[in-house]
Parts: sequence; C-alpha cells; structure tokens
Amino acid sequence: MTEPADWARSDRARERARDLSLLLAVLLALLGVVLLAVYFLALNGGAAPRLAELALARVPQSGVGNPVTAVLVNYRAYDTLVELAVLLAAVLGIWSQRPAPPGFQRSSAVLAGMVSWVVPLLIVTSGYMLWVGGYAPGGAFQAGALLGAAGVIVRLAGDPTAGLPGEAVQRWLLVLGVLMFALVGLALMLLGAGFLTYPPKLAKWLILLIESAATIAIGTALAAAYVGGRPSAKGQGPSAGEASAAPSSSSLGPRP
Amino acid sequence: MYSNLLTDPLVLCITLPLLGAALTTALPRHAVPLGILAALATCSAAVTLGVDVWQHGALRLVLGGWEPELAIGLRADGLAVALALMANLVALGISVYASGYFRDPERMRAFWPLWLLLWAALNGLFLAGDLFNLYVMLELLGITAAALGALTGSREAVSANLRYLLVGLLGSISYLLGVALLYTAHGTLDLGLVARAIAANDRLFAVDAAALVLMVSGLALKAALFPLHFWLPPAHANAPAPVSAALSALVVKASVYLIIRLWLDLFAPITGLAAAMFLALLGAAAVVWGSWRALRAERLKLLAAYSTVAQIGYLFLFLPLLAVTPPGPPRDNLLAALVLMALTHGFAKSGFFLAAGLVQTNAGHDRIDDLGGTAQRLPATTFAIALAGSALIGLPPSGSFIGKWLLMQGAIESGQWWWVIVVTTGSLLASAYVFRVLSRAFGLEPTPLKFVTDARAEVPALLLSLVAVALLGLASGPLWTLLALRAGGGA
Amino acid sequence: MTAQFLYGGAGLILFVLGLWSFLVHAPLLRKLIALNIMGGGVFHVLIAVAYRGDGVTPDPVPHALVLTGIVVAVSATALALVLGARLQDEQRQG
Amino acid sequence: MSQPALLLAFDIVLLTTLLALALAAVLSPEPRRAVMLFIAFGLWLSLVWARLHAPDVALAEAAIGAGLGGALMLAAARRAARAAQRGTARRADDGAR
Repeated sequence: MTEPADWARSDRARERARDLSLLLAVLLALLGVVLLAVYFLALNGGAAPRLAELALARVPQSGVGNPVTAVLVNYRAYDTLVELAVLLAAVLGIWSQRPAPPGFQRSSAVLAGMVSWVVPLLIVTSGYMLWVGGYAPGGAFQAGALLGAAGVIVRLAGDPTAGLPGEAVQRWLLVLGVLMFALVGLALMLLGAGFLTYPPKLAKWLILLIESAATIAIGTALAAAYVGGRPSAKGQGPSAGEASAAPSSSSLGPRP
Repeated sequence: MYSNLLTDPLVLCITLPLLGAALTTALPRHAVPLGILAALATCSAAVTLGVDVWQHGALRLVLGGWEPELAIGLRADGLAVALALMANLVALGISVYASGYFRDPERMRAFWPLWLLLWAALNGLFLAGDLFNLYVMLELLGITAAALGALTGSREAVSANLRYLLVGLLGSISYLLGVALLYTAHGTLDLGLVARAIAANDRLFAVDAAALVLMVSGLALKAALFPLHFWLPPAHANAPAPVSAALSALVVKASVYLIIRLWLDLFAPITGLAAAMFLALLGAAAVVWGSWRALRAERLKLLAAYSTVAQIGYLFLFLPLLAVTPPGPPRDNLLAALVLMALTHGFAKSGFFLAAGLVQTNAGHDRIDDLGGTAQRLPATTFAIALAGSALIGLPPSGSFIGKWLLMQGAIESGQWWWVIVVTTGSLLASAYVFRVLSRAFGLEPTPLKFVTDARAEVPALLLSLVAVALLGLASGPLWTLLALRAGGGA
Repeated sequence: MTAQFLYGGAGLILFVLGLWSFLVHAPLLRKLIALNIMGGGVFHVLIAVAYRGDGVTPDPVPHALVLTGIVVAVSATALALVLGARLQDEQRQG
Repeated sequence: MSQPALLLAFDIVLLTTLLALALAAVLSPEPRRAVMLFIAFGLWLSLVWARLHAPDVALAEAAIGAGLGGALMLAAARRAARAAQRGTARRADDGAR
C-alpha cells in the first residue's frame, strides 16, 4: 500500500502511533486501578441486598414465576418496550441503506437435509423457550434469538430471504412487538389500571400475549438484520452492481 | 392515583410517536399522512402536558403500580416540560417541512418511522425518571439519529454518521458503567431516590464522583462539547436538511439537558466549583473555536453545524455561576437564562437548517460565496435565515439576547468577569458569520414579486425562526414560573 | 463478596481493555469488537453485583438490565456493520 | 484443598481465560481471526455468567451477543477478506469472479 519512498516517513509515523498507544495503555491502566478501587468501595457501601429481596418478594404478584422475566415484562416493562423500538430502529436503518445483498450458493444436499430438521427443531425450541420463560430460564429474548438463529441458518443454506415472508408481511411482523406492547399498555391506561399496569388476574395472559408478539418481532428483526438489507420486491433480482459486488462464490462448503 | 387523567399525556408523549413509528413502518404507502397525524397527536400531547404542569405543578408517575424503586418512573418538572415543549414544536415544524422534502419515495418511507422513533426517544429522555431507562433512550436516540443522518447514502454522510454512531455508543457505554456503579453503591435506579442516597451518604463520595465523571464524559461526547465535538460538523452538515435540523436543534440538546439534569439534581451535593469551572472552560473553548470555524466555513450547512458547537458551549458557561450563586432570584435568573438560550437555539437552529436546505435544493449547492440572488428567489427563506441568524448572535429582542445578558450579569456579580470576554467574542464572531451569509444572499437585484414561493417548506422555517426571535424574547416571563416547578424527591 | 469483587473487577478490566482498543485501532470491525468487549465488561459488572453467593437467588434486576443491553448492543452492531459495508461497496465502485 | 479455595481457584481460571480471550480478540489484526476470538470470548462470557447463576442472561448472550453478533461480524470479516483478496488479485486477472 505504501510507496517505497514513503517508507521512512511511515516508519516514523508507525513508531509514533506505537508510542501513543503505549501511553494510552498506561493511562487507561491507571483508570482501571481507580475503577477497581471505586468498585470495591461501592460494593461495601452497605446497599447490599439492593433490589433483590423486593424484586423476589413481588414475583408471586407479577403473573410469572421467573424473576428475570418478571422484571423484564412487568416491573420494568417500559424498558423492554423501548428496547423493542431500538431493535426496530436498527432494522429500519439497515433497510434505508441498501437492498438485501444476494445470499449464499445453494448448499449441498447433505447440508440442506440437515437444515430441514434443524430449523423446525429451533422453531419448536423457541416456542418451548417462550412458554418455559414464565417460570424457568428463558423468555421472549431467548426464544426470539432462536427464531433469528433459524433465519441465519436458512440464509446460510442458500435462501437469501432467510425464510422471512415478503416485505409487506415482514413489516407487520417487525412492528408486532412494539405495537402489541404499546396497545396493551394504552388499553390498560384507558381502562383505568395505569400504563402497563397489569391487573393481577389477567397479568399472566397479557404477559404471554406481549411476549409472543415480542418473540416474533425479535426473531424477525434479528433475521432481517442478518439479511442486511431491504427485502427485494419479488423473488431476488439483485441489481447488476450488487451482483458483481458480492459474488456468490462463498458458501458454507469448501470453495469450488 | 393511577387512573389519573393528569398523567396520561406523560405516557402519550412517548407512546404516540412509538405507535406512529409502528404504523408508518407497517403501512409504508400511507407513511406521510400517518406520520403527520402522529406528529400532530404527539405535539398536542406535549402541549397538554405543558398545560397540566403549568396548572398543577410537577408531575410524577410510577409505571406498573410497583414500589418506586422497583418500577420505572416518569416525571415532568418545569425544566423537562420547557425542553419537551420546545422539542415538540420544533419537531412538528420539521415534520411539515419533511412531508414535502423527500423526492425519492423509498427515502420517504425510510424517513418517517425512524423520525418518529427519534421523537419518541427525545420525549422519553426529557421525561425519564430512571437511570437505566435513560440509557435505553440514549441508545434509541443515537441509533435513529445516525440512521437518519446517513439517509442520503452519500459517502460523506455515511462515513460521518458511522463515526457518530460509534462515538455515541462509546458515550452510552461510559454512561452505563456510571449507572452500574451507582446501582452497586445505592441499590436503586430511580433518579429521585439515587439523588437522596447521594445526598445522605457522603462516605461514598469517591464512587459518586467516579460515576459523575463516567456519565458526564459519556454525555459530553454525545453533546459534542469541545474537544469532543470532532464528529459533529460532518455528521450534521451532510444529513438531509430536516434531519440536520433535528440533530443540531434537538438531539445534541437532549444530551446537554441530561448533563444539566445530572449536574443540578442527581449530583448536586458533590459537584464543586472546580469541576464546574473545568466544564465551563471547555464550553468557552467551544464558543470561540466553533464560532471561528463557522466564520471560515465555505458551506452554509457546515457553518450552521459549527455554530451548534459554539452555541452548546455557551450553555456550559452557566455551571460555575450556578455553583457559586445561592438559591434565590439571582440563581433563578441564571437557570432561566440557561434554558432560554437552549430553547432559542433549538428554534433558531432548526429554522436555519430548514432554510439552508431550501437554499440548497433551490440553488443546487450551499456554497456561501455563490449565494448571490437568493434573497430575490427565496425572500421568505432569506428572511428566516436573517431572523435565525440574529437569534444566534443574540440581538434583541431574541431569547438569546436576554440569556446572554443575564449570563454576563451573573458573571460580573459572581466575580467571574472573564466569561464576559468569551460571550462578547462569541457574539462578535457570530455576527460576522451571519452577516457574511446575508451579504452574499442580498445581491443588487430587483425586489421579488412573491414573498413565499413554497409554503409547506418555507413557512416552518420562518415560524421557527420567528419564535426564536420574537416569542421567546418578548414573552419569556412564563419560563420563570415554569422552571420554579420542581419535582419533589430529587432536588 | 470476594467473588463479587473478583468478577466485577474482571468486568472493569474488560471495559478498560475495550476502551484502549477502541482508541488505538482504526478498522471498523476492530472498533466494534472493542465496543462489544467494553459493553460485555459493563454487563459483567452488573452480573457480578447481582450475584449473592451459591444457594441464594441472585438479584434479578441487573440480569434484566443486561438482557436489554445485549439486544441494544447487537442492534447497534448490525447497523454499524451495514453502514460500513455501504462505504466499502461505494469505495469499490467509485 | 478446602472447597472455598478450590472454588476460588476455579473462578480465577475462568476469569483468566476470559481476559486472555478478550486480549487476543482485541490484539488480532486479521479480521476473521479477531471475530472468531470474539465469538469464543462471548461464549466463554456466557459460561461465566452461568457460573454466577444468571442462566437467562447466559442464554441470551450465547445466542444473541456471541451467536448473532458473531455471525454478523463474521459476514463482514469475510467481505473484508474478499475485498483485500480482490485488491491483490486485480493486477493478475479478474479472477475473483
């Protein structure tokens, strides 16, 4: 990259860069020591159980059995709503930048066969994960991640859409989480319970409703993020520029 | 307590734009009417909230019906409402302008949902009462802002906004570590409760100070405080005009608001004069450097972007004055002046950017030296630039005139006269760069036939600039009353 | 308490390590790895703070915060990578 | 060795490996290698979190942080490698196709 004539100069520049990064390393090591000391103080500050006891004590009223799920979809449900919005924003940002690049070469029969049973397994596990999240480790995020993983595998196996439906449907799936969350929250507010304040009797079912919507939205969003572009209108007709930009020569298997 | 109609607008300010974003995503063909509808609804929710707070004092809402430490709280005091009102009015203006701005339907479809998400993040940030919720809002704001800024897809825009995204992420991670330390030390995330814990427990000074440094430096990076401003000019100058307006007038302001909030509410017991002085010195450097670079800028939008660096700087000059002024009318004056300057800049800069965008689409470029005749072709737009410019300088009767006046008065009264030099230098440089633009725009050509050529695009810019100059300057009295409405608990 | 300090301390070291790498390495991918390691460090601190010894249920609140943080981090990473890819494509064509 | 001491030793081994993986990921100049190391780091991190009784977060980190984040980065690294390859191959032939 560098021309021979520039070598002397670039050597000096490189040396300077190394000095700078060393200096930074020393300074940041100092920062690290300070942070460690401060963290030690903070740990011993006497706040000890923090929110643990209170959060655990309220679990029976939250409508779910798993304390982490209780925090996510009940005590701090509002955070989760905004977080779904973040995920949506990322996908919209990605879509605004480019059409979906072409996928990988269609995989060999063996791999395709494997995909054909791994993917349903992932989807079933995702459903199980969602259900079990009520009282054991799991929940909407893990379930959504599994759905997203299924999409990644499908795309790696050669389907450029990652198994996602067409754009119009995909858009609804993407916003399903935010929409359901906000609508349930607002409905509760209009009924007088307060925004995202679940009545104890309905809590379990409302949470399941929201979590199911969130799972689908998260799965769709993660798969769409992996596709990395706006879904093309019909089938896949990547533009000439795109096709030459990313030849489909790389696949899961060895290069031809 | 929970079926209280009073607090509904608090929730609506955030959920309405979220719903709008969801619907404009799902129904891209109707993005414009749905988007405008959501914009109007959100803005009315904000105005209703303003009226509620005006009549009943600061509002507070704990979501979910749990104990405040366990749940997330929303709160609206005078400061939050003042900024939220400004942001929502400006955002409405930007929405009207944007509805006619994008020619490419694909870009139009991409704009609306991202824009409404950004709006939700802004309102969420102003009204948040929870440290971690603020982090999520900051991330939503950063991601939507970068995505919108890169919307044109030009090389400069994408690379500048990629840098902005990375810098913003760095800032929010630093902020989050501060939050983690505070949670470790005080065991809660609620702003008011943490503030009380900080005030009550001075054994943990070191922890609180470290959290303060981590959070404020992360936010200063996002607020483009000198010398962390390097990412701002290219990112703001290369975005589409309505986005530039939002980035410069609102997004940066949100981080500044958060710094002020943390500084005055949360960390009030531990923020000393020295720390305030340090930030003010950076602010002073920003005023001088930003104004100087604005004067040297060759493009109109770059000029506006550098001017933002300078205008953000002014806001930090207030911190050491507030530190030495005891509670009372002089302190109220300073706080009101600070907010007044932030509001004026919000209106003026958005008006400026919208007008600059029109100049750019009309002339095909925004090189300042070749702007001759703009006043003839786009008289209303040139007038908007002139109005916004006079607010940026701080000419009477603009809001920033009062703001700067009170700032200088406070500086002299508290013996920190050197800030007066900074303010006058900044104002002189500002008048130089504004008149440079105007002198190019007014060529020696016949007077125009029509004042307004494209109402949907020109009127928002004109109105926003007009608010900055006239309304905020001549009718700033209510601001004092509004700011006196403080939330209980924290402050 | 020892475990809390030990694990949290490791998180802080990750934070500083990531920060250093972010500041000295220019390529986008390396910056993103650095940011993710920084974020991982902060999450690690939160998980350590939540830990209350074996046999005691940990504090679920930080766990939920970290879950949220993980999703936010991956969203930002995905967007940054696409912006980077866009730049690369343009470089190749232009 | 007593049980707490054993546990402490176990903790230290866990954390040392974690830091070593992070350091290796950060120091590796080759994109694909760096991403692989980052994925290994993420998976190890989730292991450590499982040890700290945070199975929910461990699952999410393995699936989303290391898994999906890693897959995204791997795609980018592959693209970067291909671009570099094309850069060197361009002179000889248009062989990348």
